[in-house]
Amino acid sequence: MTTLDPTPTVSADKPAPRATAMSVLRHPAVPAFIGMLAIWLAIGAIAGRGLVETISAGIIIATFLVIVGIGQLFVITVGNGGIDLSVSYVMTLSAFLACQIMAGQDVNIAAGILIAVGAGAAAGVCSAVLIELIGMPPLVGTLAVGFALQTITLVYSGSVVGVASPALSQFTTAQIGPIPIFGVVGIAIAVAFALILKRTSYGRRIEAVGQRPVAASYAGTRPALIRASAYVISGAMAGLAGVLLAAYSGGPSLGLGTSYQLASIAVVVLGGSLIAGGRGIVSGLWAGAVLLTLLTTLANITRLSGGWQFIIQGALIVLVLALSRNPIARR
Amino acid sequence: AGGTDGGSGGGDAGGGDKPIKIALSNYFNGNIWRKQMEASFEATAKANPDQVSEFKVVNSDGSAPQQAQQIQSLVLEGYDAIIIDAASPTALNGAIQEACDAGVTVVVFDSLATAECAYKVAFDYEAYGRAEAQFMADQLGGKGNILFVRGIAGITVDEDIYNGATEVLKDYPDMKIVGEVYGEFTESTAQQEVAKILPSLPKIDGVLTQGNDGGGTLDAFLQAGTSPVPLVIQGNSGQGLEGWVKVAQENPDYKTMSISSQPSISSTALWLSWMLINDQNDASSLPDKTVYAPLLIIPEENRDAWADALEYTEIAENPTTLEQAQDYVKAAIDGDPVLQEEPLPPSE
Amino acid sequence: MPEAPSPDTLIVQGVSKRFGSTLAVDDASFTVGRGELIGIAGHNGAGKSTILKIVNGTIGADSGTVTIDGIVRPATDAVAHPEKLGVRTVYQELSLCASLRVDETAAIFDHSARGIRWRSAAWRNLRGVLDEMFPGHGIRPDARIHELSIARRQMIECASTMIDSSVPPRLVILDEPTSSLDASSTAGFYDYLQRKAAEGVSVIITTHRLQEMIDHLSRIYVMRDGRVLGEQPAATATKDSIVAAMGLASHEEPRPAAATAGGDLVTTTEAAPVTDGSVVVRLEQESTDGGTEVFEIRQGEIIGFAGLEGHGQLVALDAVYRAAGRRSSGRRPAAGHTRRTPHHAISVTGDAAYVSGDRGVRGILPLWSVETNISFSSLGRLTSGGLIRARAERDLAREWYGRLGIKGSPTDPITSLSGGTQQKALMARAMAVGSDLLLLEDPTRGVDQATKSEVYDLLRQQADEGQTIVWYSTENEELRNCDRVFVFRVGTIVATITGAEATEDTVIALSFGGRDGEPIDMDGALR
Amino acid sequence: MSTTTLPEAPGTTGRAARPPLTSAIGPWLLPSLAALIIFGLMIALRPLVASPTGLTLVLAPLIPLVFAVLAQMFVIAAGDIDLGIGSFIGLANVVIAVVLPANAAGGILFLVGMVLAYAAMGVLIAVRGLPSIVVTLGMSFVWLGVAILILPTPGGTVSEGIVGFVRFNTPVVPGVIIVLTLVTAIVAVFLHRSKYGAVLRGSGSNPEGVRRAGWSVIRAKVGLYVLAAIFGLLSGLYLSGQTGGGDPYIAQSYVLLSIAGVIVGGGTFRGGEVSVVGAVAGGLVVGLLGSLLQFIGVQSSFQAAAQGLVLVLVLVLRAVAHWIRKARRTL
Ligand SMILES: Nc1ncnc2c1ncn2[C@@H]1O[C@H](COP(=O)(O)OP(=O)(O)OP(=O)(O)O)[C@@H](O)[C@H]1O
Ligand SMILES: Nc1ncnc2c1ncn2[C@@H]1O[C@H](COP(=O)(O)OP(=O)(O)OP(=O)(O)O)[C@@H](O)[C@H]1O
Ligand SMILES: [Mg+2]
Ligand SMILES: [Mg+2]
Repeated sequence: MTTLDPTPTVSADKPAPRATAMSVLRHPAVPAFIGMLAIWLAIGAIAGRGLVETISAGIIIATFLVIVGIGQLFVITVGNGGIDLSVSYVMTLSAFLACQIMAGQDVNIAAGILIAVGAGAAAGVCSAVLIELIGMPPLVGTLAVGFALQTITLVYSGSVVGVASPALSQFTTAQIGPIPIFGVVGIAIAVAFALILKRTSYGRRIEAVGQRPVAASYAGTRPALIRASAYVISGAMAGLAGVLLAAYSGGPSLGLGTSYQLASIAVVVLGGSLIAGGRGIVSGLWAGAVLLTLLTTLANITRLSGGWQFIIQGALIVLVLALSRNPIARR
Repeated sequence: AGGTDGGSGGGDAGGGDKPIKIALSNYFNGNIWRKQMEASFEATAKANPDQVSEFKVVNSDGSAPQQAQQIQSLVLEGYDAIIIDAASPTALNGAIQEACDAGVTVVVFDSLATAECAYKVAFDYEAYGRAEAQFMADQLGGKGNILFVRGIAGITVDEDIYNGATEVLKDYPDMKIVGEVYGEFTESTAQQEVAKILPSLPKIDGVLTQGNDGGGTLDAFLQAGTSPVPLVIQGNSGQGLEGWVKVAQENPDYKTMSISSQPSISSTALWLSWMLINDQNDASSLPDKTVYAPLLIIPEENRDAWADALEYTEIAENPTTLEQAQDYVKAAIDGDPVLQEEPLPPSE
Repeated sequence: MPEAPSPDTLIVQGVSKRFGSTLAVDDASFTVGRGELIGIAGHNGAGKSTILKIVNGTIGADSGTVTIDGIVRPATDAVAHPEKLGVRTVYQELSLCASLRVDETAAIFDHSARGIRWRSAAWRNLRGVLDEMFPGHGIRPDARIHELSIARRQMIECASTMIDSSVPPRLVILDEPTSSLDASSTAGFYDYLQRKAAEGVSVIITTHRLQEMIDHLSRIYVMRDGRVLGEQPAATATKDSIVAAMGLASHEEPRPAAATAGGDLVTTTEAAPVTDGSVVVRLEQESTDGGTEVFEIRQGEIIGFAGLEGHGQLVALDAVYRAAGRRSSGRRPAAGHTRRTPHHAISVTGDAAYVSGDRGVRGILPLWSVETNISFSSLGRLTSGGLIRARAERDLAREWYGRLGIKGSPTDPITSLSGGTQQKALMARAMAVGSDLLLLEDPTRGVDQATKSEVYDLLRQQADEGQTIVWYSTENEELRNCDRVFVFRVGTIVATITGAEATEDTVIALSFGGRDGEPIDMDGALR
Repeated sequence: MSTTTLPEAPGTTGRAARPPLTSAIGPWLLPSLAALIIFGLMIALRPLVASPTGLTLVLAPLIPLVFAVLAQMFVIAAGDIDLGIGSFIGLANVVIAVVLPANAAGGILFLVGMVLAYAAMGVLIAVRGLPSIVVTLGMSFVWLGVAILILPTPGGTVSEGIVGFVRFNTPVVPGVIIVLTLVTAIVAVFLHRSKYGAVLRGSGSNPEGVRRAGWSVIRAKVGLYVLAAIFGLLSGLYLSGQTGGGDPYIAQSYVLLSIAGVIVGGGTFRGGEVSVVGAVAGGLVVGLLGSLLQFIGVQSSFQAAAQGLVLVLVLVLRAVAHWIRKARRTL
């Protein structure tokens, strides 16, 4: 997979070397990886133990964020102020739906996952209709869908409660030696979506529409359709994350998705993608998710008070942004 | 602390018996505890048409200013009583004062507001912290490493439980809090936070929790393959009790307890409003205008009964009857409040 | 401030500017006298825009000096507020605020408009200039900028350089100001400039429409590869002499036509198709007598859409694009469907590729390399097993680099190319598709003469290979490269002439003829 | 070359050709109508609302929200979005309740420092071209953290003077109406009728253009952010006076409500396109909606969905109005 170097390096005279050490270092995902490593090592240094287990636990837990984040990344990358505020509500509703279908039985795993992903995709379709057909700003359209989902969840969760299938629960936490299976699956998902974004014609369209929708339209794509598809993907991914998270914690709960609403946006940006759209960096998102996941742990083991934890988290986000280089686009 | 078995302590001390028009203002209904709390209020109100002529539940989606506005709208709607699970100890005081001025009986409960004119139905959250810490100290023989799963930073409940627990731990210098995480009163969040911090902690002997977070915490230890499993105080959720049952099946020596507040406190607040409006039980003479609602403790002997009775996401509670509420009021007036109960689940 | 002793308003001396490995401006010197109109001509990437930005101080150069009204400043210094020195600029890219009203926009430029009635004061000043510069401009003070056509926005920008603000204009810099104005507006604009010049205002203009310079300016500086090669008095200059000075092959007329010499006589207004290929585009419009007129475009033809700016050519061109099928996934498209515009019903058989003229907004994908930009419309062909083959993509870009003579590496970011070269890359993107129809919207806007003739040849070659080309142009002269030209007026086609007949004068004459009195929405005509 | 002038297209020259009505229908009309309709419905359901006491009861809690909406409006006018305004107002509330009573000078200095911090944030966003959504999201954690450090749990006492100022009332016209009208008028005149107001809006719409016309874009950005901060402080002041105490979390819900208010009020995210009257009306709409639903007796679980639905409805209406206007223009 080759990702584009965003800096306008002028090399009209000499042929550009494709991937020199310098251009690798300039890749927008690099700060996230460096940050991730720094925080991981800091935890190890302060605690003085459990270096491998820390990252392995971090990667497992970050995977939920990676999955939601990928959906969010597609929506953000497709531009037009794209942002999906409904993901947290989708996650919670999907968790309830899937667990009801699974009802603690392993035979129902496929059905449960399908219903979760399907429900998420349906929510994405609703957002897409509001945004692309009616022309609502994404921020408002997805929030409206989110409110509706919240109500459905509240009403629906009163009547039925299911439990995740044990096998699926096992799957989210199993390890081979020190290697967490779920974490590896997360990496595989990230690689797959990175390929989709950079190496398929669909992914190119996503980035093109995010850069200049009109230009993309005159180059043979339908921006509205492409944008709509991003919301469907985001919904589906949130649904998937919802059922997996429910499996991880044994069953659904009402607050399950709440913390993912803003975190999913933060990891996209930490990973070097452009919030204005047009450039999505899935590898960076993955590192950003692990970074953010380990960050609270670092704060916790240093026994910082709640106030300081908030301050450091916020300052880190702003700092990463301020230090990262910025090509032309901005919001 | 012992259980109460009803028994009409107060009795009718004069006053009328007119049905009241009552509204519940809740600032947030996005978790299971709050949902059960609303449901308890509605069930009680529906089941007692002689005492409640009209009722309504409003909720403000986590917004304090919106709740203030709702309270003012409820005043305009002419309710006799408004019971409030408050968004903030301070944010609603203006609105509550105006409601009192308009002659409305205001009872705040659970998450309290400090307005002086309002009556309060409170949980003693410091007692919560003291109870779990004392239990843990007794079980561990006053020695061990402790992980504290806290609630949400900057919330009064979190501070109170934490202060109660640390107050007890002061007497046991060998019991050390070696780690703290914020579980946000949510099983899945607690599980993730604990799972992440575990590798960097020394061997943990016990975990203090704050409610609806014990099950996730226990799962985190189980998934990390910790053995033996530390003593995790449970928070009365179906998930937590189920986990406890499972661990105890494998290790009969495993000891813990479960404690949390009861969502049915809303019914206590309803009954207090009724008493205040109908001038019953000397309710208006409550010291500090405060009644204590008991925390619900599930000791080992009640564990299986509760685990059977609860759904996975449910939280243990007993409905509050008028008689019970009258007992609580009497106890508060007598200066001997009932702070904890250890009932069996209600039989249907 | 010293009383300016020199008769020259601007003296540029020994200015150089390097961007990375490119020497954009190389030891350039020139002068502009008081009340003089001069032009700068040069091929794409010659450094015109860059030197103009150095003159007004937007960017600092590496060396040299700039003297304005006798005040010398090192060219290395950037100037925060050139307008305070009386230097006004129209930049190549539009710089108006979309959400503001016209009178508010005027006020932002007009620092003398203050007080309680600042809006009407500013509008009064701007309208004074607008009425003189572009009579019948039809701009209202309460219209929002985003409601206006590009041409009208350009009019406002041009006019705003001439308003009497607190510091009156002394040196006006215009970087391709007329790129979207039609011929008559352009003429009015130059008339105005000449009047202002008589009052002592100096003007520098860059444009690739060389005839404009020759007709209206006093001297023309020619730039090549960052150097100012020399100057030519407009009185003696010809297009050929300028092009020769640019060091480029003399611009040969691709299809010299006998009728062009006389010029003003139109022999027929209903030219017949020149090939007998199958019908690719069918345009229907209501005729004056209430019947239906049908225009057919056949395979292998090059058709020009001409007429005055905003008379429906773009609407029709866009409708042709939308009516055509798309070959997004490599499959051949199904038969197109009929598309309706206010004046036409258009149906197309086959698919189409489109080259837009406004490359900044509707053309390039700025975060990508040239290669990725070129391959974008042809990805279906380059994909196997769902994934794009990197090798095939590179080969495609290389092929078109060769065919269009683009220099540099295909992996360079597209924004590092000069404007004209970007336009070439966009042509490559559209041609690489190999579609049945190629739709061109002013494809040579900002492209130098030499490249233009290459493009003309390439188009002819594509047509000979069976591709059908529809070509909208604001430069009437280049329409001579078409087989037939459809002349639009008030939304409808009023004449079809052969390419040989399509002289400047003929097209203009036809543009003003035809049916009159029908209302037209000029804003709607231009998206 | 021909010198013939362009044929005059009928209806475009001479006097203002557009019917004055269309230009009078600004983006503020729809939200104002919506606010009036909601208010009318409330009065119809509970006539008491129309009394001076009723008006005060219903409108007073909306004043801080309206100020928050105005703060958000300035940021949206700058082409940005502020996800931190809620925490910022919470911090203001905490400072007014805790620092100010203890040390008046220190408290005032602190508040001034907060405004400066906002200005600095604006500079950072403008100079480095950062995405405002993420910067303000990060800063929201910083504001919240500082507030929690000052006041670990809600409490404190707001001074009597402030309480009195906020509860200001007259026997004839409710004080809240006076405040609302006055503030709306002042801000509207400044932003829509003053020259610098036009520069501020222009700088949000096309900063480069405004810079080229000789204005400092950074200064304009700073101006907009300072105005946002000042209105944030005002919102905090009113909240403090109304509640009498401090709470870091008090205004969290204002983030989304204020954005919704601006958008319902006819603003767009394109920068420079906002309406002051619309924003105030939009704030009233999103604020009153809860009360109206409550009067109608919508179940608590359904209130979130109902609010989302009304939001969607307003925007759908706006889209329809937009289409109609556009259709009329092309005739
Ligand atoms: N920021 C930059 N980085 C790298 N190269 C640049 C930069 N700006 C300009 N150049 C190069 O400098 C040369 C001169 O550019 P410039 O835009 O001034 O040319 P121009 O005369 O305006 O050409 P055109 O007619 O195509 O607009 C070009 O080769 C261009 O690629
Ligand atoms: N201040 C600046 N700093 C760095 N590079 C600049 C600056 N201004 C312009 N450039 C570069 O100069 C190059 C030329 O761009 P410019 O807008 O001057 O002309 P152009 O787009 O080539 O014009 P056209 O195609 O219309 O002739 C671009 O690559 C741009 O990035
Ligand atoms: Mg140029
Ligand atoms: Mg250029």
